[in-house]
Amino acid sequence: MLKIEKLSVSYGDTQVIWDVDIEVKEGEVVTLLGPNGAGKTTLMKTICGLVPAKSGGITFLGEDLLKINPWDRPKKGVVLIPEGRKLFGKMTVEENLTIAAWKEEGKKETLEWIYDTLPRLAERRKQLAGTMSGGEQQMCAIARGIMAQPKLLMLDEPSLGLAPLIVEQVFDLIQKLQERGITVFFVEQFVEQSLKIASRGYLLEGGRIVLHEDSKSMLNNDYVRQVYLGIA
Amino acid sequence: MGILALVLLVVYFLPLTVFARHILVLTLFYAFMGTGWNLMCGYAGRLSLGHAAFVAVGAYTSLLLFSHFSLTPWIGMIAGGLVAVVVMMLIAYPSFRFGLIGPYFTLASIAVAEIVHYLLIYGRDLTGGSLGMSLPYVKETTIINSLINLQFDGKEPYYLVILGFWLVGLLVTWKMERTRYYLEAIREDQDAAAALGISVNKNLIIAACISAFMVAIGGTFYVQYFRYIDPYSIAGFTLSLNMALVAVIGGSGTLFGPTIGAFLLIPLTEILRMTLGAQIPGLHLFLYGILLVVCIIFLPKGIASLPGIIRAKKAKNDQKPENQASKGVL
Amino acid sequence: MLLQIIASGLLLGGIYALVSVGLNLIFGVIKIVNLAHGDFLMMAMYGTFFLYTVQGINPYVSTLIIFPAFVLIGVLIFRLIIKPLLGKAETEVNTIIATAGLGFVLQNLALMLWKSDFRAIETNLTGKSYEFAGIMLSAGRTWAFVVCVAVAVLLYYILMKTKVGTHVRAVSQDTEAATLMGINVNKIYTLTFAFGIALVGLAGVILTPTFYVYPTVGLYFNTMAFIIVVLGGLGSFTGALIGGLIIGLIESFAGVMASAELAQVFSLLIFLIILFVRPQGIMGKSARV
Amino acid sequence: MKRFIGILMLVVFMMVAVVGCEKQPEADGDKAAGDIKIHVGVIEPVTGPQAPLGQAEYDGIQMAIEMINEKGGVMGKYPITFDFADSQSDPAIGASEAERLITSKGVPVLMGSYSSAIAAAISEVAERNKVVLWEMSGAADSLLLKGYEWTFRNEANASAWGAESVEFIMGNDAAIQEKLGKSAKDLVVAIVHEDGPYGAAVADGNRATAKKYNMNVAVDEAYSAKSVDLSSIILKIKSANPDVLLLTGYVNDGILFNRQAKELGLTVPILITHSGGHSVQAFVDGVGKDADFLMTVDPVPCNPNTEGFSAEYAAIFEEFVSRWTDKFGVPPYHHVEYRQFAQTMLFFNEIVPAAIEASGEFTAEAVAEAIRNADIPAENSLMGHGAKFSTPDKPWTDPWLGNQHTGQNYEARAFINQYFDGTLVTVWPENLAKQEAVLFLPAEHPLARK
Amino acid sequence: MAEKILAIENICKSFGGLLATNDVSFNVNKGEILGIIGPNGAGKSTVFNLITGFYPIDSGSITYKDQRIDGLTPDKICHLGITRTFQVAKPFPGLTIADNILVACLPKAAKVSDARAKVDEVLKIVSLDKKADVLGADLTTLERKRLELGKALATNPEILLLDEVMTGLKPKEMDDMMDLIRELKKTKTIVIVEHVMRVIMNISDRIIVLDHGQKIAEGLPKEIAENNAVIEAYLGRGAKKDA
Repeated sequence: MLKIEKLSVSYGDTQVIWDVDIEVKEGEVVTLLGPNGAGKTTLMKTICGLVPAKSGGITFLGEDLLKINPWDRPKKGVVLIPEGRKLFGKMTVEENLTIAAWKEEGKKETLEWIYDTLPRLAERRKQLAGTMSGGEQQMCAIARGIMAQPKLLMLDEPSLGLAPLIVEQVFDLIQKLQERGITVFFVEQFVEQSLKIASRGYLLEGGRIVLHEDSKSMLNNDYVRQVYLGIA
Repeated sequence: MGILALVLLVVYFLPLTVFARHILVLTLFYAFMGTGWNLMCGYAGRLSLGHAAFVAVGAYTSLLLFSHFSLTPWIGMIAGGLVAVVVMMLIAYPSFRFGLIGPYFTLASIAVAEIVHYLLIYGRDLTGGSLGMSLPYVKETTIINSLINLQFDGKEPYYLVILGFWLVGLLVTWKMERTRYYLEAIREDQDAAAALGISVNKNLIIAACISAFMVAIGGTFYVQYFRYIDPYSIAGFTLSLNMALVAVIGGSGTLFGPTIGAFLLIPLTEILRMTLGAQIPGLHLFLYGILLVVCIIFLPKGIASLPGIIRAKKAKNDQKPENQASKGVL
Repeated sequence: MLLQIIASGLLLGGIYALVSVGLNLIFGVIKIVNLAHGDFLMMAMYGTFFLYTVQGINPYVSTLIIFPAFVLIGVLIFRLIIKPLLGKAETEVNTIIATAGLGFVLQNLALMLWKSDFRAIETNLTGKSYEFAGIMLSAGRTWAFVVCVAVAVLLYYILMKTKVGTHVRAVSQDTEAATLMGINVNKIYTLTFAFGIALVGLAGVILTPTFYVYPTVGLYFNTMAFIIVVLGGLGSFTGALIGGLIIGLIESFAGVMASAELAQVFSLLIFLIILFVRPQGIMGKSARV
Repeated sequence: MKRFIGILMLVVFMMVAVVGCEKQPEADGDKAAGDIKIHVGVIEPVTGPQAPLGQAEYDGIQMAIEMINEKGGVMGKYPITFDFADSQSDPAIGASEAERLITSKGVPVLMGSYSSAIAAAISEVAERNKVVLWEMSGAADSLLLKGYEWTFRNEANASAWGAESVEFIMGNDAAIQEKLGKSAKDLVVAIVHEDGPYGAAVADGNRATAKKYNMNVAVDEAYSAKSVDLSSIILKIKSANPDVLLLTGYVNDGILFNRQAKELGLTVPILITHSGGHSVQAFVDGVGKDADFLMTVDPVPCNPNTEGFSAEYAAIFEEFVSRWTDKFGVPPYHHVEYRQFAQTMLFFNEIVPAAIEASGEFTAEAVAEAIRNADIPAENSLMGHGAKFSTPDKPWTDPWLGNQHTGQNYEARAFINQYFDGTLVTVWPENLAKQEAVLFLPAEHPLARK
Repeated sequence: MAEKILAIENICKSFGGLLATNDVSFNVNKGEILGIIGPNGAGKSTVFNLITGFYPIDSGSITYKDQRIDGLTPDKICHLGITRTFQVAKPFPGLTIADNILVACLPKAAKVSDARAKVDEVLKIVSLDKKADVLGADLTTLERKRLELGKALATNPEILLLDEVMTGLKPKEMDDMMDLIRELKKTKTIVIVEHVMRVIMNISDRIIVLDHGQKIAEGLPKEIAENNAVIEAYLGRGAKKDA
């Protein structure tokens, strides 16, 4: 579904992504792991067009994504829920949700599904998004992404800054997405939990993919265990 | 800087027409004013479009002192500078205290200049209102008296005076190396600067006050040179804008940026007006406007950034076999 | 007398508000200071003037021509001048300088095209007024006031209730998130700028019957428009309206009670005080930029 | 850094090359009579806020020079050439341009310069360079109170205009008694003026003269001509309910005042405006029929009875009117263009010939001397008054403010013109009057008191 | 008992209705490395902001060497000898790396030339010497972290408050960094907020655990690792923080 080949990205003269190859197949949940500063967010942004690629290619369903305007990519089915949520704080929850719904078809049904799944949001539909708690905001941000009816939903650190209970809810929600037929590609800090819901994982370090295995082997990988799980 | 001063001294001895000298004086005047403006607005990034307020305060103070008490402008300009500093404190302190930045600061500065402008008109008993004031013309026989009164018959002495001011202005800016670094840091990230032990408000206020002091001294020079001031020309938006223009077009936040800007823009405006002003009214300003827009679009960091751009281009070109000439750009 | 002062102040405020609505939109969404604002006003006034004197088109009707024309001009200016400057460290300063340059261009273009003469038109509203319980309401200004309120209401509706409006608000809050939601930020910017310019055009049209036009007439509205925008709060149209009315009242009262010369000093001082204590403006919700 | 300095040096030399190459002006030395070259500098604001009237002034000057040159030039044999400079409505630029005209074009005479502020700046330059400034429109008194030797003004100073209007009212005591039932000196007067140098000076004349007659000045207010709203001032006038409104402003505020006064229902029996704003074509265009019956005090009789001029000047006047009408489509019965034309004519037809006859050359000194010695009868000036100039040795003390003026034509006076059917006609004084003044605004005027 | 250099007593801070720091007290002893841990949003960075004067405290007191420093501005606190780094690195984007460091050296240098002389040394410590002429804006996140540390070191503080300096480092780099911090410990007191458990457990002399703005535990690393409250609140959620 999403195929990244030999992708390199730089900021100014500084290259941050080096020849990255990633593939996400339809219906999969894939996680991208790596320390801060490894280039995970940059990679996500490049897929969405917020950061231009230097070389290499990104295809989505056979289409060259790099040739599509950033703002048209959601319409192709590629949606990113950015790090730090980036809700429109001065708009109501419902406005935040509907703004992403570029397609009339299925809009109502999706909204209903969201309100069913996340009753908190239904309660707060008229509240300004900026006044909600962090967890509610994150839910709203994910819901906003869902409203775009994506084929591939990407999440950049959805659990960042959330209370543990909420983090679990977030992971629950991600699993529900899979049930809805949405392919998920996400960046996380919680390695163990992430690998539990993902089928495969990529490990990005210093802008390069250093490891790519299915979740189980990754969880058992010595290097991962030592560095990221703190298990010596 | 030494070479530069030397060149300009040599220019002094060239057989120039009076008008060419006049343009040189104006150019140096704006180079000086731009340098003063640059300290606060370039280095510290607080864009003021109301600096004319301080020019006016300086000019009127020294002129009033001279015409009422025959106080030499040399002392008058210090007095004017101090009054300007007081006015600046009135606006700068609350601005920095309340963290006014970006367009808000710019708008506040415009408002201050407008207030000064209106008050100068309103206080017509003291300031002559919108008619302005003339410098009492003292015909002097000795050089010493001319110097004391800062009034000369030819352009040459003014040229030397403003050359001196400009050099001092540059020197002050140059000597304030530490403060300059602080200001740049504050411009780039106020919190990070504070965390490193840089007092944000103190440095901003120092910069603002020196900036106001410098342009106020420029105001005194303006009085002595034009011998006439009125609120429209000395507290008006045009003067404020011109100070900003020379600095920004030249490269704000750099030592020589305002000077470069002044040396490009001032002769250009004069030449445009001289050649086109009498032909089709408005054409010269029309072209000037277009030039500003084009300049900003293609050189957003000012002319001072040109060497860097050329170097970067050259570095890229050097990798390729053909080597482009970079001299044609200016 | 007191009521008359209030009425005059409010009508003046209406004009100020009308002139500043377009600026508010541009300043609020794109966050640039358009120093050529008043000059666009001037261009629109010239347009109205010539449509009236040459083609005999009633100024209020010429809105139908000026408004779309200014949308086009806005698009053009945005593409040519504003867009290349956006998204850089120097954007703020450079847009100010560039629009100042644009101001020179427009003023002197008008001068070259139409000479420097004062031009004013007389319509059936010029110099007329409606009397209401002994209070005289200037006809032209009353209509300007009505238009201003209508524009504010309409804009509020567009921004709050329509899809485009929501997109505009989204872009004004977070351009990156807006892009991720499939909003073409560039398009919204172009639209906002064009619409903002067109609103200035509208203000020019409405002002022409009660005013006069010459190449630098816009200068006098510029500062006032900025004051009102900041006073009312960025992106808040009710704020712009209220800001305009407040300034109108201040000037009206200061003019009668103190001196007409000091009226502007008063409004400038109020502006500074508001800027210091409540930078988000009277109605604005966002804090400092 | 070195590169910067290099660039800077390059720019400096580029500039020097462009500007410095201009030739130094040739000194106008002693020359044979045939070699006399009459070359002057003209400074007017043709861009910026003052451009509207500045351009009209420039047109008036050009037409006078054109007419003289068609007849072979000054004295029929010395054609006039001039260099024009745009002051951009900015005194500092005016001064800068004056400097350029003097030093690089070598002009011994400057003419202009529209506003009093610009005139003040230019007069400084003229004084320093010992060049004549023939000031034709900067009317503020203060311009000539500094004891300058080289600035001359032929027309009446602004306070004289203000004095004239009050004197005119006093002279109509009988009519006022009849209509308002009180004597002229008991009238309630409102003085309203723009706060620029010219407005303030006119108001000084109004005030001083009204004080002289012990009139009741109920309103004395200044406003900025830039103002976009005059309602507060109109409300102030309205509540004072004056018998006479003495108004001084520019065009834009003049139009605005008229419109807002109508809207706010201001009425006043006698309305006298002081030129600047009200005596220009743009004002008539702006207010249309409302201009009718407005009286304006001008330094020239705008549309006089030509019997007051000598035959030669009557003919020049007729030619001017027809030429102007042909060229611009409207007659030049407004003070701006007429004033410039008349004074340019006076300068080249009376002053310059006298200078050439006396000294055989066209130099600043010769011209200044000719001006100081001038005694031109009223009939030889289209200004409607004669010309004798005060000097630093013999200053003229004006009778209403008591200031000492140097370089002022103390024969000068102001005139009252009145609009009839959209055209200004001279109504005062009697020898130049074409029509009788209508003192009270007639009922059909929107501002008339019913 | 070691000499107490910084005493935080009962500090509270709320934003709007949210209590970010609730009655937190702890001491910092001279020459130690004090680790502060806690889940995201526990108030760790807020504590740093309060100590360094970026936010005024609502109540309580902060005492540094017998001097009350609450209420002082950040720059004054820095001058007294307490320097912090920011969790989200704050380089001066328009300045080169060398100038970034220079700016940091300046406030405590007598002459600009002194500060300049110190730049290279600091650059080497944080291994940015090859990037001296690069603009702050053009750094990768990792380099920004290093620059952040470099700037803090340049102010030559007595107490160094490090906010997640390890994040983004590879194991080898982490070891280097730990060595560096241990080296620094010889002359400075260090308070470190960190996510990487391996690091914090290894390096800290003492550890404080914050949760929801409250201090829930304090003790030696070993004690913390065994503390039930901590395990429940922080470690015991099945997943440990990666970095």
